[in-house]
Amino acid sequence: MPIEVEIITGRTIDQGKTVEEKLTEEYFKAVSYCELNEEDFRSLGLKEGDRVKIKTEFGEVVVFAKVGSVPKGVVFIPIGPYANQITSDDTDGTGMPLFKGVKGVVERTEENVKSIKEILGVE
Amino acid sequence: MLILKPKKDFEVSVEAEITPDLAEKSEEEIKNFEVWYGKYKVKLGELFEIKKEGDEKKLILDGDFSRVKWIGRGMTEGEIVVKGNVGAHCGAFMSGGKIVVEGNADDWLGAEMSGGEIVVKGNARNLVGCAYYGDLEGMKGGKILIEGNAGNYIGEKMVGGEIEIKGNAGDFIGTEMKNGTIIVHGDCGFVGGDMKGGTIKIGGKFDLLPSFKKAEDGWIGDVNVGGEGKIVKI
Amino acid sequence: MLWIKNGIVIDPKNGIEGEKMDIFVKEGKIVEESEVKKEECKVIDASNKLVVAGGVEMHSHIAGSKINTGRSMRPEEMRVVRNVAGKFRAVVGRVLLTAPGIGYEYAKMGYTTAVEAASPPIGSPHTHEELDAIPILDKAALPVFGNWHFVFKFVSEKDQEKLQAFIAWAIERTKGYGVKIVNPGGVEKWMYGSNVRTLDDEVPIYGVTPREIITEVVKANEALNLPHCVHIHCNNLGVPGNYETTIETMKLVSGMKNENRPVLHVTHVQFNAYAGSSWRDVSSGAEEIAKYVNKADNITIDMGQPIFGHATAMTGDAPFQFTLHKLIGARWSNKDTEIEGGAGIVPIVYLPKNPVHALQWAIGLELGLLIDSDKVVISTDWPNGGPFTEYPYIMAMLMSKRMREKELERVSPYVQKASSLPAIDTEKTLYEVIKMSRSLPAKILGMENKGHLGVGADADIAIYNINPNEVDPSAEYDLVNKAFRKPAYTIKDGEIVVKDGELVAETWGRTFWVDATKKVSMEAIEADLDEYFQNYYTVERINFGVDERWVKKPARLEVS
Amino acid sequence: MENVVCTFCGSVCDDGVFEDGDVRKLCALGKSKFSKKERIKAPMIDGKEVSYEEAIEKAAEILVEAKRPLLYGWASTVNEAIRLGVLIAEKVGGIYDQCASVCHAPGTLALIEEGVPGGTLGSVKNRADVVIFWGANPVEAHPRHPTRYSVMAKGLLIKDRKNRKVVVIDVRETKTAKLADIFVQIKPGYDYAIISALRAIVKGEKIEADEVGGVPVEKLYELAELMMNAKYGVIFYGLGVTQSRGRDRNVENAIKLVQQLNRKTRWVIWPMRGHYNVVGAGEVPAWEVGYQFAIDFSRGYPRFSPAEFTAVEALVRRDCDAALIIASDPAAHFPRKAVEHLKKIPVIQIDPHPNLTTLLSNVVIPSAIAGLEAEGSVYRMDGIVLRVKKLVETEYWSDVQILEKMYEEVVKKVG
Repeated sequence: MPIEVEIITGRTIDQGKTVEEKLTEEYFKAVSYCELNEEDFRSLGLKEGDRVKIKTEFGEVVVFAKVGSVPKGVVFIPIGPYANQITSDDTDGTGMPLFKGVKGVVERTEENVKSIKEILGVE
Repeated sequence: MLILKPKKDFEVSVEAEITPDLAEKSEEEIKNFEVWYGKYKVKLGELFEIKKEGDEKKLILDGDFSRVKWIGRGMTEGEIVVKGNVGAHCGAFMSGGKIVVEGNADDWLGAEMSGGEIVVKGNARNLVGCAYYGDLEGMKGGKILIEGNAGNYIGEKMVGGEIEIKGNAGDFIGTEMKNGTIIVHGDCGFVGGDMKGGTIKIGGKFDLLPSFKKAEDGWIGDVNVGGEGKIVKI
Repeated sequence: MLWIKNGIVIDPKNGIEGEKMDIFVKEGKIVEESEVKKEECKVIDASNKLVVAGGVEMHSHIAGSKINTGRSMRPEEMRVVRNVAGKFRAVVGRVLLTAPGIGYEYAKMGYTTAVEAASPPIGSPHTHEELDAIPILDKAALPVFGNWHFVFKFVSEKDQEKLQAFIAWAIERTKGYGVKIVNPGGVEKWMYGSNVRTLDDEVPIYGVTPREIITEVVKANEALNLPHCVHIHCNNLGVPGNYETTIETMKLVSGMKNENRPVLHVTHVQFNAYAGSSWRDVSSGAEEIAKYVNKADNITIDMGQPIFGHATAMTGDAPFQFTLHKLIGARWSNKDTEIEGGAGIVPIVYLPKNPVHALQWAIGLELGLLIDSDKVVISTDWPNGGPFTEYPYIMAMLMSKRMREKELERVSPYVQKASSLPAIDTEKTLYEVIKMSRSLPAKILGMENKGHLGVGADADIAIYNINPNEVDPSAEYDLVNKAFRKPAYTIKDGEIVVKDGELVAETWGRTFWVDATKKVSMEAIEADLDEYFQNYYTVERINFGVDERWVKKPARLEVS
Repeated sequence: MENVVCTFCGSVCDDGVFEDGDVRKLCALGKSKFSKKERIKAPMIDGKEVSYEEAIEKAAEILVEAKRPLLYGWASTVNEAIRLGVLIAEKVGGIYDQCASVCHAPGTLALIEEGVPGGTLGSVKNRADVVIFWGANPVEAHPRHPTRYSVMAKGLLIKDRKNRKVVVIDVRETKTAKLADIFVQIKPGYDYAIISALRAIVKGEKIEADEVGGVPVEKLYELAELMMNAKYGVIFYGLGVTQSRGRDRNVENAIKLVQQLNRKTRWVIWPMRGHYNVVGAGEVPAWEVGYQFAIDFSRGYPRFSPAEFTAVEALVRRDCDAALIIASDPAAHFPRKAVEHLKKIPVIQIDPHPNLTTLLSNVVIPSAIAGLEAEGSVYRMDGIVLRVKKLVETEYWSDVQILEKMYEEVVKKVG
């Protein structure tokens, strides 16, 4: 059963360390996952290495799922191309997209996590 | 009366500071009226089909004007009817006359307007009736009616006039408002932050700020600025 | 090569008072007639025109973090379009201006040199980057010392040797031109939420007082014999009753003397010339200050004249800026800066009908009128008092009682009782206002080749469409006001940059800086520098300051 | 080489030691910045290797011919390059926008509304007895900030970590929260309401609600008390404040809180700026043309409008028909719809490293790495300028060289 969540994006050390090597496996690993609250993680029937599909009104994306220190109902994704499939492109006139606080749903999926080039649509 | 129709789907937006005054000019003058197409100054006639019917101060904008900005900027009288959507800054600084948008309106609708009337049959986006960056006063007078929904930041720093939204509005309604009235028939987010005066009437759900005090018929605030603004449920 | 023919020259430094003469220019300098080949000269016919040196702005906020934050926080200021991009840069700004705009607008008024009046030392690379973006003008910057912990330390230790070495080090490192002091001790007290109120209030930790800071720093400045004297923004700025503090500050240097220039320049005195005990009973203290300055032989001031309309207060006097923010409820920026000082920014509007604003306006003019013209410089303390582009208005006002009478009609009647302006009959002469805008500021700054037209001077020249032997500024004030706004020519380093009030060429001036390091032993302060940088700074000592090669056109003045 | 200036985050630490291609004393992010990585090999037009001159001429042609070119990025290069970028944007009648528009530009909008009562990092290190991180996670974004400037930093009045209270306010328990004395977890989207409540308490008003934004009111009273009792406090705010509901209004409200607090004691507020020179990307255009970001030159003079001239808006609205991207990677960091338009228009990229934008670019111009292969001035997050150094030789042209040449080509074409 999909659960309703609020999605926040942010920096991580691993994302930062690899940000100038975006075409590497290390960068892919650093940005293609999300963190869920342990309770949400269990209720989706997930185990380490499983994938989830996150959907918002702006798009959808498949990423790996991990348990993280986020409250129930909140999903964290490192900033990057995966996060940007589902963040809001509406700036409400400020110029700043809503990178944190977009509402969406998360569900377990068997679909694969796309490569960065696939995400970008250049391959 | 002047009827304008876009000749094509514009590659980038057009800035056309046209008001009903244009309808009084000769066809030649109208055709040669300068507008901005990206960085190029072009003649109105290059981008729009132009049809003039008499001298009435009225513009009919027939088609999709969602990529045409600054329509009705500073207009003082007459009427503009937009048959489709309209771009940003429509009716900004207007002091009189009427604009009817049959479709949707973009950001900065009626910004800093001081008089006249704007009716949007569809939705409006953000910053309706607001103050431009750095200015101390937003909408000063006149009326804006939005029959659909509106976006965020509505009536910021408003000092007069009325904004009525039949549907829902977004977040931050009437922030730093000093006077005037905002009516939201549907739901909205935060309301009246730092408002000093004026009235905000709300039909649906909204987020009440902790800096408002319960009053008989609603709430009064914002206490942070010693405000006497009213939020009223309708 | 230029041959400026038949102009009517006013050149106070050289005692020339309206003489018809020719001026010759070669390689950016004014030269003897024999130095040029006349047939190769470009001839400028200056018949019936006033020929003077380019204006010298000695106190204006033209570059650095304050002015730039001011721009960022006031987009409504930047919406006024002055020039569309084309041959020259796009320029926007109402009172605040972009960097290209500063160069263009000064030049369009006949000014050719301008000094940034308060540069935070650690912000000096920023100041220089902005100075480098200002076309045409020659420039310099004054680093701020009055709340710098090194100064507190060396003053508290009464160690002149170290203080002198430190000043020389700091000016060299910041590529600065002289010593600025802003509200000494007061900005440090602001770090604890207060301010100093008298010259004897103590600064926390160090126990030093404004009195000691000013006295010791002036002594050090004189011992180093820097080209510019200490340039002070007094304590208690903007406080009714503060004229007494101002006079007390001036007294601190009594008995000190320098052959070439004053020993203390007190800046934007209008803001420090209030009598009374509150804003309700505030009145002018200008007469008292004028009396003192006229008597003293070692002090100069500049006016800090407010101009009605928009302005932006920006000073290193952070506590004052907070007080202003509270007083008028306008937005407020503040910047506490390492262990050096601080700054603040608040937008303001001077309204003629507002009693306090009208009084401020009157006090500025009183100072300009009551003080001898070899002791007072024209300034608005841009953008604090308003636009520098209104200097022609100030000059015309100083020269015409009739113009003042007309202006007095539109301001609050409060000035009638609170200031002496309505009763002042003095009308400065053209010669005097030229002095107050050229030779005097150049002399105070110690810029020998500026502000005059003698042989050897930089060929910075302004030519105006008035004949000083025919015009009557007292009656024809409009004509004078207009003429100074639209020079027939502005010439910078021998190049015509403005013609008929319009920009015709964009050139790049020099940035003057002073090197006094040879006069001191740096060893004296090595350990202190290391200690403070290690413990209290957030940058490495070696990364502090500006290298000469980073500056576009540096001009080093060595003090020996 | 000692006292090397780091070019990763806005902390711009200036105490790195560079030896044999390796850097010491810096954090993991700083180290990664100086490590060897894949480079763009040569200038390219449509995938074909060309000379610098050819690539630059092509780029100039694209910019000059476009109706409204977007010139975006600038946060990871030096001021000298940024200045040229502003001049080019002015000449070609394009849009100048920079990375702040997707990170801290809301702080600039708040600056417009209220000003910013701030201080340098040294003021915090020397004086701050209360440090609040609001929606900021320096442990992961500015790893040495806590030790050099804030949490553990020692200075004039603060001699020990014990002299300082550290508060973290966030929607999740970040790694930074673990350094804090007090962690306040708030409901996403309620920063504004919480700040309003704190302002009211500091002002002496009573809060009628029991909780605000997921925080019990008693806890807010405690927090307000702590703030009022501070001798010198600082709020460092991060993207948690600027990228979530309220954006600039959150910052504006926090600034008003700090104004209020300064009536009782001393407080400052400052953004945790991200890239090492994102501040310069705003300061330089501010002095050149009056604004920090979202600047349009289509009329020959600068105009400022975040709703139209920020990169995301210009792309989402299809309001630019060519783009020059420098020292940033919007293809990786912009919302999908913005990237879609970037894929449709001619793109010129200037960058040392291949990234997602490279994959979309028609003209690719590799550049020297500023701070390693080229020098120049940069602004630390608090506006302090530092000079990044040239440590090694390179064949690559610097951003300044590339843009000087491009400016020359543009002037040739437009006069």
